[in-house]
Amino acid sequence: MAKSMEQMMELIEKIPDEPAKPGEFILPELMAIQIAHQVRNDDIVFAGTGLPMVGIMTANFINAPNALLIYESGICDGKTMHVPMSVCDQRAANMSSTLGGLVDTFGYYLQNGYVSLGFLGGAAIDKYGGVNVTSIGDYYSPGHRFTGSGGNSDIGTMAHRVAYIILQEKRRFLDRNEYTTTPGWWCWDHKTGEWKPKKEVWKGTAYANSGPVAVVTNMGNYAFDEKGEIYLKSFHPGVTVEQIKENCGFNLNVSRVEGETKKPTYKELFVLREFVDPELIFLPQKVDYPASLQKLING
Amino acid sequence: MAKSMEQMMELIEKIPDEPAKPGEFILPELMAIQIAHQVRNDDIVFAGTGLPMVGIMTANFINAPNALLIYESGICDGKTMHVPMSVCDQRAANMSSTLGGLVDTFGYYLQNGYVSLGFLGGAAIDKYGGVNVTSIGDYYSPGHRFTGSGGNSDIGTMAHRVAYIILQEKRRFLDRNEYTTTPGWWCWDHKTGEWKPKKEVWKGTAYANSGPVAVVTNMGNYAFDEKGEIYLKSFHPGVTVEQIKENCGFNLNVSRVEGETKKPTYKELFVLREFVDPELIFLPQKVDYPASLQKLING
Amino acid sequence: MPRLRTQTKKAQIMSLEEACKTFMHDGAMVAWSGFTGFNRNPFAFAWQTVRQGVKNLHVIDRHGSCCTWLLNAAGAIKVYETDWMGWGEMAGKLDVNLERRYKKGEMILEDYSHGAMAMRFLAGAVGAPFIPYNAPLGSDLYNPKYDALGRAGMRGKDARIPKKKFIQMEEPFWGEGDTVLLPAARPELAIIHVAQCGDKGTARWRGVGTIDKEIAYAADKVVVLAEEVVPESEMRKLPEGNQIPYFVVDAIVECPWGAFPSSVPFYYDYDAPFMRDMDKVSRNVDDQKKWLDEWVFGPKTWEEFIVKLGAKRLLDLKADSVTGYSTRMMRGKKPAPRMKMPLSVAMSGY
Amino acid sequence: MPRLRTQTKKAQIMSLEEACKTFMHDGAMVAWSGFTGFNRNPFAFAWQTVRQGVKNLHVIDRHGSCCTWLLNAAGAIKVYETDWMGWGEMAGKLDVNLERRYKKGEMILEDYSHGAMAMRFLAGAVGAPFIPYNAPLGSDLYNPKYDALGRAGMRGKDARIPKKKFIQMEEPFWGEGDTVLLPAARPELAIIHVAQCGDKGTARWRGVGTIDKEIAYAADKVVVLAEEVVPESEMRKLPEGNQIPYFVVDAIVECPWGAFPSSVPFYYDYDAPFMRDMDKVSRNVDDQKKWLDEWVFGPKTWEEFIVKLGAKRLLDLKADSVTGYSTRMMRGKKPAPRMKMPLSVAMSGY
Repeated sequence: MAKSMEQMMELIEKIPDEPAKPGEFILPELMAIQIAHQVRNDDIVFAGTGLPMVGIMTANFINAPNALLIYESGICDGKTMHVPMSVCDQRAANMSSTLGGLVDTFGYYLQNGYVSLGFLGGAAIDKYGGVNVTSIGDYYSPGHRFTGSGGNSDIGTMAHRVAYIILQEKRRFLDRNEYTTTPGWWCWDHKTGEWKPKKEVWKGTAYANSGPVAVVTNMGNYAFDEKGEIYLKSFHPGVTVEQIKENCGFNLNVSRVEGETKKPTYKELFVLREFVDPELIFLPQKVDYPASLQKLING
Repeated sequence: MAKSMEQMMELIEKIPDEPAKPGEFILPELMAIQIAHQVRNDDIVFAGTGLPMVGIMTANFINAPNALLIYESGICDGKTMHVPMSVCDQRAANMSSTLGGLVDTFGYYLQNGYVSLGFLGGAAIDKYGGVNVTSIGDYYSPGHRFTGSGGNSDIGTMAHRVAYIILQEKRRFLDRNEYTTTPGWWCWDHKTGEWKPKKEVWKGTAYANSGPVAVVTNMGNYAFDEKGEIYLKSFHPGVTVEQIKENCGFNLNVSRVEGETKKPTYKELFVLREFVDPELIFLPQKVDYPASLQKLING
Repeated sequence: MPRLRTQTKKAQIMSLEEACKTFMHDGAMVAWSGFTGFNRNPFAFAWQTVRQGVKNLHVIDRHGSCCTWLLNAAGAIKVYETDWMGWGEMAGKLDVNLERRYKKGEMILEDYSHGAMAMRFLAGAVGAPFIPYNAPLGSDLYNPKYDALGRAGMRGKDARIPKKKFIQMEEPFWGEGDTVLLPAARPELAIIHVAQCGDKGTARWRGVGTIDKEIAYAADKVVVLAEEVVPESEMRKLPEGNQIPYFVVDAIVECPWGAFPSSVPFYYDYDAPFMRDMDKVSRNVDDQKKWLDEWVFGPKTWEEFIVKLGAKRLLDLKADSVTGYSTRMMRGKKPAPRMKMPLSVAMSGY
Repeated sequence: MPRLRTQTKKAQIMSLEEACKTFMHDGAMVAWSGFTGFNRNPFAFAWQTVRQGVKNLHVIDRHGSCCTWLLNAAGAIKVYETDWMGWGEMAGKLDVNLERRYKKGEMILEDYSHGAMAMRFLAGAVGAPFIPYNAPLGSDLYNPKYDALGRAGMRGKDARIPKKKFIQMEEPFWGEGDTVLLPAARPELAIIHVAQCGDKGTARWRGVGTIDKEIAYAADKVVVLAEEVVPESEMRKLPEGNQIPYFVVDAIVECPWGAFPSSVPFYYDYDAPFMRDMDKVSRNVDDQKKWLDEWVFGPKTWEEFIVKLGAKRLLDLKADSVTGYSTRMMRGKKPAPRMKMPLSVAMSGY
């Protein structure tokens, strides 16, 4: 007979917190767990739908049980049992502290300075962490038109720390975006038409020092240096630095690479698979646990 | 045995709707009922504590049962059983439609244009209906200091129609206030230092044509002419026009007097005494009903 | 928007058809309740709007939804002033019809961000002409070149379209650098789907509010669609639970399952497979035409639409009375597990 | 006020004495919850503040209350930036001590209006530096001569006091004449009395909200006093009923009857005779001293204060569970009648 979720909960502490081997996890799992590692136990996190949401839920279930999760539709600190498919899913509202709306989340929380971490997606990113989720080509007759900002530009500029998850392709990692939805560490000063450090454009506001600190892609993890420029921090298992440079539209700084990205541990994978997305919504692909672990789970 | 309130309710339609005689009512009762007469059945009314509140409750119980009463602390359309002593009294919140706060009442309702009638008090009034509830003498070292605006200046300028209740004395009916808390039909243009019609100072806003339409005092009822100047409309029973002129600090227009103020009817007095303030909070003085009416009430 | 009223509104109870005929018209500037395709979309009203053949709408909103998907599928939107032009996160991020029509030059998109639209509706709701908002300086959202309504020559002509998209100014009270003034949002019509509505108009939902309270106040006219119309006095027993006071409501429509395929918390869940199918048909013109014929022009009434879904689907979607959502419906490849307690609670000791 | 935080606050459960010692200090800029002297005044906290001998407070608020009455009686307020300087409508409109101290030049009054203060706190709460408000143009409230903080040379020196009292400007988006920009209110400390607070800080009240949600967000530090501290998970069963999320709260104080003599709807009613007595003693310096000795410096704890009131008073003030107020207390010269239905309902047929 299958175990109840309560029995599964009791198992968590018995699952080894050791890195899984190649082939024992899929790339989206690794990425979700990279996201989870960005979350601190005392963070107030504002996350978008999809892998960011899956990642912060994983964090909330492992390394950051006290992190406060905000969803833009108005949810404050929901204690989720079933993974939400949207930021307005009633599943995300379960046992929340308060339920409000966008004025609460973007005004009372975000613009008011309470949000310490934002986790977002992006269609393209520039070397200073500026993000484009609007359009490619001429704005008024684009080659590609995306959804537009949503909360990306708000959260991406006013959360204290911001992290992005982006698919790594040459056309998505750019020296300069064609349209900057969410400014990174350098951006346009529209009053003068100049390209300037965010710190100057936002000078005097409370958010001048807020901005991107991490990017997670399907190939590696990134951080930002003192000048606000992105650099490669680690490469995912099976990926080479050379491959990463080939999939980057600008001359990527790889001088600070620390090595291979930490593989997810069995405990992390167990929580992700059994508690975050057991319905196989966001991570529909399935890789078996190693036999010994499966035996432990079966009891 | 005393009748229940439900039995008293059934009596209302039997009480004659005929004017009471002098001596059968007190002046505050007459004034409260003058206030009630300003309320229309389709009004959204924003009223302050004291006689304005008593007056609009009376209206809500007789001539304007569908009028919507707003109290500034956040109460929308309370259905009151016991007279509130304050605009934040839980009694006023009974069976309300929504309960919010000052952002609701002053923003969502008032500045948004929904309030059709405001009923307010005042310490002094000028001939254009400008009201002072702040100070007499030098603002920084006043002879008298009052409570200051509260909601007076907001409601008094943005409600479609505004009515005031004021004690009539020479020093309270002035050609020009020393401090204008709530502008009337003429007011200061602080950009130029000129005294101008409100319609000019407020030109372009939605509220340029909002302002005072009536004043009720202990001596008479007032309205405003085409130029926004106050005039005497009726004198209360037992008061002469000459006495009123003596208690006015400017040359009062009495050319439009229609006659004596309508006396309260027995039905109005019955509702006011038995349903609005049976606890004798605002109208602690008591005058007996005429014997025949008392007999009817006793059943 | 601030407009001095001389009398109280009186909400009328109407049928869906009547309400749509009375309040919706070609060229109307409209906002729709809920959030993305998942929560309290007044889908029945959008459905009726398309059936009535309404065109050239100016949608001003905080999101795309099942409503805008349908309106775009029918080519009913001329101006789309919003911040997120997908419609259901899981069912294809971007609205395919929207992209198709936009690229053909058949519609105007005016981009803002979620926070900006929230602030614009807040300003509209409190009767303020504009509101300052900090983010995001340096974004192309506030690049003077990218003012789509201005470029189309539509500013300053219509009382509902402000003269400028935004104004950047130096913050004058605290020395806090620059800030961006955003004009109030002032729609003509707000369409709001709620859980319960009193027969005088006082309305309530559970779950998130998104910006539905704000749009109800910011709009001139308000149509409330409710799962249940109940005696007004029942709504007055817990006024703290109500979000919309009756005096802003013009029409009340009782419309059970009217937010399908989105959810109404504590009533029913969203139908993810139905939404995935909507997304799928939108990728092929013929499939989409068939879908519209079957689901929009086929049923004679909204009740027929719901009956067509079948009892099994209604059973599966019925919300649990404790959590407000369904654990019986299939959202992914496996059924939802039964849980007594969120893991985060177990880990943090709430 | 917007200030980037790097971590979540963690609300501490404290005694009244501890909370007051930790968060209240000479010269603090403070806002107090409730409305006038009648509703949810954090009176116990004001009482403790006076007992601690705190001075030179800058009160920024939407009203006078039992709290400001007491603070003024003790001469603890230096700057009073508000819109209504009475404290309890029935107990003498103006605060006598306030007038006395003001005329002696012992304090500064900065006048606004209710709507203006509400908007200033709204701006503070959403992190906006200012907000436009229409009323009242032409009032001496916006006469440049009457800027009391400016005249006292206090503007532009303290991070919480804006450089200007207001700015009148031409409305740039719609051609709607002039409007007045008001600076955000940014208190250091908000003291909020609620009905229930979870042991992590999520808080709730019933009845009116006045601007308590806004001051909680606008302030840097928040002390919540509650009739009852309950398990946080209980508060999470109906999140729609909560107004204050736990992450804005710094301290939680369980303090039954802590809002006396004001009311806490559904807990207890206001004590009108007690308030009338406060007003009466304030008219004579000796009487007031006696009153302060008896009620403020006499009891050793707030519990002793409440015990001193006697069981009869507590019984009479206990709120009815349906209406949220008491019909047993004597408010005027006659007792409250028993009623089954409001007359307005009988007349209008709700």
